[in-house]
Amino acid sequence: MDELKKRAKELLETGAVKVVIGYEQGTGNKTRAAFIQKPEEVSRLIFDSRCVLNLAVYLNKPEVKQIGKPAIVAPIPVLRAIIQLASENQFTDDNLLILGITPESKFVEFNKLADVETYLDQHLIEIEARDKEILEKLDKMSVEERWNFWVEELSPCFKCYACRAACPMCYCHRCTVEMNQPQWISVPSHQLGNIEWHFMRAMHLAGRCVDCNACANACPIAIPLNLLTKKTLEEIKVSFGGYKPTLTGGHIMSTFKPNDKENFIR
Amino acid sequence: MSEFEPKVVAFVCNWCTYAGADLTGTSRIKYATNVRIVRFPCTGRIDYMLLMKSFAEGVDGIIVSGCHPNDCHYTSGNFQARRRWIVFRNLCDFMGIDIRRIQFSWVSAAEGAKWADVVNTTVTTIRELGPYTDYKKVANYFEKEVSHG
Amino acid sequence: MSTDKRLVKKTSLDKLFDSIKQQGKTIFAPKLKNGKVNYEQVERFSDIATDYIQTTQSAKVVAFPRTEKILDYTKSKEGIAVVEIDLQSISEVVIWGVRPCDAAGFLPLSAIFNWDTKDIIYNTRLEKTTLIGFSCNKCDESCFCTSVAGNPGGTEGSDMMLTQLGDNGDYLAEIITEKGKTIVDKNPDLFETAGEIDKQKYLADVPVKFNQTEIKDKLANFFENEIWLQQSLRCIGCGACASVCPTCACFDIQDEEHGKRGSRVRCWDNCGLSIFTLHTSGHNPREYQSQRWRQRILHKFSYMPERLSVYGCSGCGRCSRACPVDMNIIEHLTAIQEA
Amino acid sequence: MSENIYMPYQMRIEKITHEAPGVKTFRLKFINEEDENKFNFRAGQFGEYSVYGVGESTFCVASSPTRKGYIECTFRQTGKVTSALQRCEEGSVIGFRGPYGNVFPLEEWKGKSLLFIAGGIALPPMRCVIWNALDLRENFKDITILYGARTVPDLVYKHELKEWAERGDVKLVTTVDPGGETPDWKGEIGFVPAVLEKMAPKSENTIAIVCGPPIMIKYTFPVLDKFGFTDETIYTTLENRMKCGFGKCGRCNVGNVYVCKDGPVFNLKQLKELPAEY
Repeated sequence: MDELKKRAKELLETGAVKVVIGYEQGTGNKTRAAFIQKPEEVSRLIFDSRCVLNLAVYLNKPEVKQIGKPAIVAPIPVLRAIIQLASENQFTDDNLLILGITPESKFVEFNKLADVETYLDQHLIEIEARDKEILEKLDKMSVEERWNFWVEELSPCFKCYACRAACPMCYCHRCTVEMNQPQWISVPSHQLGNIEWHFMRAMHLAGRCVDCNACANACPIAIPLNLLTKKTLEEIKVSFGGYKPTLTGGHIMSTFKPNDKENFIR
Repeated sequence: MSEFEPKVVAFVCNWCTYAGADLTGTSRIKYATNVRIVRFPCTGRIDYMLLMKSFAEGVDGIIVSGCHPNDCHYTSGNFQARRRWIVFRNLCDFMGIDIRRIQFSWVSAAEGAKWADVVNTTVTTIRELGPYTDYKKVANYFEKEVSHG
Repeated sequence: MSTDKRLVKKTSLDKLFDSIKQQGKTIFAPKLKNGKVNYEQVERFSDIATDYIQTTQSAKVVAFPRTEKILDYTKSKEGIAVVEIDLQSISEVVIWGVRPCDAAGFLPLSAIFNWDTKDIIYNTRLEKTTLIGFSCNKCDESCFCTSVAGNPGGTEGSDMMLTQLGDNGDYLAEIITEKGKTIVDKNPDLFETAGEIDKQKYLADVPVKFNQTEIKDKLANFFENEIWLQQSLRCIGCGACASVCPTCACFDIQDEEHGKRGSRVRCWDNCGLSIFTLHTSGHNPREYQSQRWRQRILHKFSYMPERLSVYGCSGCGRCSRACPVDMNIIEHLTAIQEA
Repeated sequence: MSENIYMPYQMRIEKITHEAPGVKTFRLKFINEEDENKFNFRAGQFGEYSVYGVGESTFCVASSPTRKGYIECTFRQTGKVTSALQRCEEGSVIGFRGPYGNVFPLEEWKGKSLLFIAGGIALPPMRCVIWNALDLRENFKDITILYGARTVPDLVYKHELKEWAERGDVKLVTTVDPGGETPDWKGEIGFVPAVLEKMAPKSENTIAIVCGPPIMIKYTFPVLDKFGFTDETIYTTLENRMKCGFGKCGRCNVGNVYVCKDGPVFNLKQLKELPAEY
């Protein structure tokens, strides 16, 4: 951590960046995002297992952009999000500095986005065993049981859109739910609209989701909605060889192979 | 009670399946009348939300059909669509949406007989499955008093 | 009426629950699900959660549901038949286990729905609701009812308030309203006479964190201040805080159509979402999150006390707990007071 | 009327007038006679117009309260509801709730001259006041109307503009943005503030009522100021996103003011006291 703080301080002192986006101690036992703009404030930076918020979500926030060039403290999920966002032309090497953090909590600085991409080759997305178990359990259910499971889980959703707001990939200025001609997703929260919203969210994230769990962590009523994106990740692995954020490879869902395999089209 | 007549909607591409369905008609091949055809420029244009909305509006089954691989009028629309369908279908199944009610097919402009067969088998399947009550129950939220959570 | 005080044996609590249930009332009570406690329709006394500080969502749903019908319509060749919602059909509800802050939240809510025109839908729902409060014998770092004129044993808003007299102790029942009295009248054996009891010593100690009057005075001239941007930099602009808030009343009106029939519904909305104030022209008076955050604070702590003579906050701390990015309201209000 | 404040009156579209591209005027009649008898409004107020199955939309009543038996509204197709309204035909039934909001203080303006300055689709809220004043013509001194639009086809109420131009007791100046004129255009060419400056309006005993797009308003106020109009004599009507119309839904809240309750009519003095969030 000292290395990270030292580097952050340097960057701010030399004016190489205007803000360091990192984690700090929050209230109670919480951690939260810190926007360090003065070198003397780098001591606020922390990193530990509680720091699960995906900071990449702030890179597209207008107020943060207005501060100037940022450096971002980036554990693996943040690194993945950065590469995915960069591949979607959200930023380039010139307007972002990356202060990486390894799974062993070691500081590693990246000079180029391409280096991050190479680094991530050693850290491919793996669905955690605990989640795999839940997915398997759901797979074993009958269609009706699964339907009832999701109706029950999604019905309480009151559409605060915290899942969307916490997701670094949900950066659209106007989300489909806010489009009303036609109104694809009902504005009020009710069973049908909730199912449609979460279904659509998962579809829009298919092939882009970096499995950071920010959505599920953000949900105030603890809906396990990350299971949906995890399922798409699994399917992408089975059908298209798996997802990994890449700067050049094209997106899973906007590319194709003429010999993509399926067994359901007549 | 009167016998259940499935309501089926077909989303088809303009260049192959729609022409194929036309051929079915001009060839005087008889097929189930339960299907309502909606024509699209290309299968790539068939948004999965249209399928979701169809169930919400009360259909019991859906057919999605377009040009065979390599035959797309726009070169690759059907390839793009196929990728989406693979993920869509899997996610549907995971969420408990009955994928036996969604039939995907490739029907070319020359396959009038195949179109009739696709429709007939789909309608038969849906007839066996019965009305899609699980989805309708959720979609008919407005019948209930909407409140308390 | 002066508050009638009774004693309910700990062992009689389930009988009281069953008796209310048998009267055909729907009971909402705190229930544990997915690791979170929320008000849910409860059938059995044993399903009620006991070990929790506060439910995730507030009790406002009974009077101001997240989605509720205003009218129904049917289209036909003859035209459109419009039927307004039948207020008679609203069922009688008891909320069991309301915290004092939650009950107090109905005051600002009622003020909003009645300050000018009277919202009969809200009023009817509230009339048909009986609030059985439970005072707090513990609190957490997000609680601040004492800073907004409340207290962990506050009876305002509740129809009956139960205070447990020590761990495993019996309950002091304060009968506050006619609705509360009805419950006693229906179950006379369960409510014993109580001697002089000082409930104060059984209540949680909630420290005062700030002075709301001082904050209100300060906010009168605080619109242009850099603190809004500073505080809201980490706000991601979701509506979690407003959705769980017992006093947030902003809503949307939408039509939901299904074939030839449909309903016009009123549903929750959130001032934190950018689309809230977006004009069709594309102009947005509150374009930035800092402006929306400012609106949230000003509305609750400046505009409402000025216009409705009631603060828009009951100190439950739900917003701080629900916030995915730790926008802690105590921290921010204290900072404003000190600014 | 029902106690349910969200219940709309059922209105039949009696007449549809095409005003400009995407702009229509509806003349609405109450289906229920009882509603009509109870209904009352004053110049400046607005309502919620609804298409069943689509939703509600907020705009002003464009007809004058002096014309009884119907109300009129003019709207431009922009969003979901206005698009649905555009598709309505004569005879269709729509919903209307209202009237809401405050009014132009025409009583206070007795004996004064009125200067109306409007841009584009903002003439409708003013048309209500204009007709109201014209129907009570003896109450006011000079009445001047300056109306500008981007192009000639964009001018709304073309028939009424003609009528006003022909009336001896109204001075009408119309203008279109440079490039928006047609070969036979006889009015002014130029932006509203510039034309206003050329007109050199007298501020003595005169009320200016300004309504238009934000950019027009922004440049019009200084011109009025230059000619001696005080903040108390300049009126405008605000538009904010609204849903309920009675100060509950929270959308139109600007400072401690609810535009739907305390507005939409404000004079410049009141406007300057508001934070710039409209």
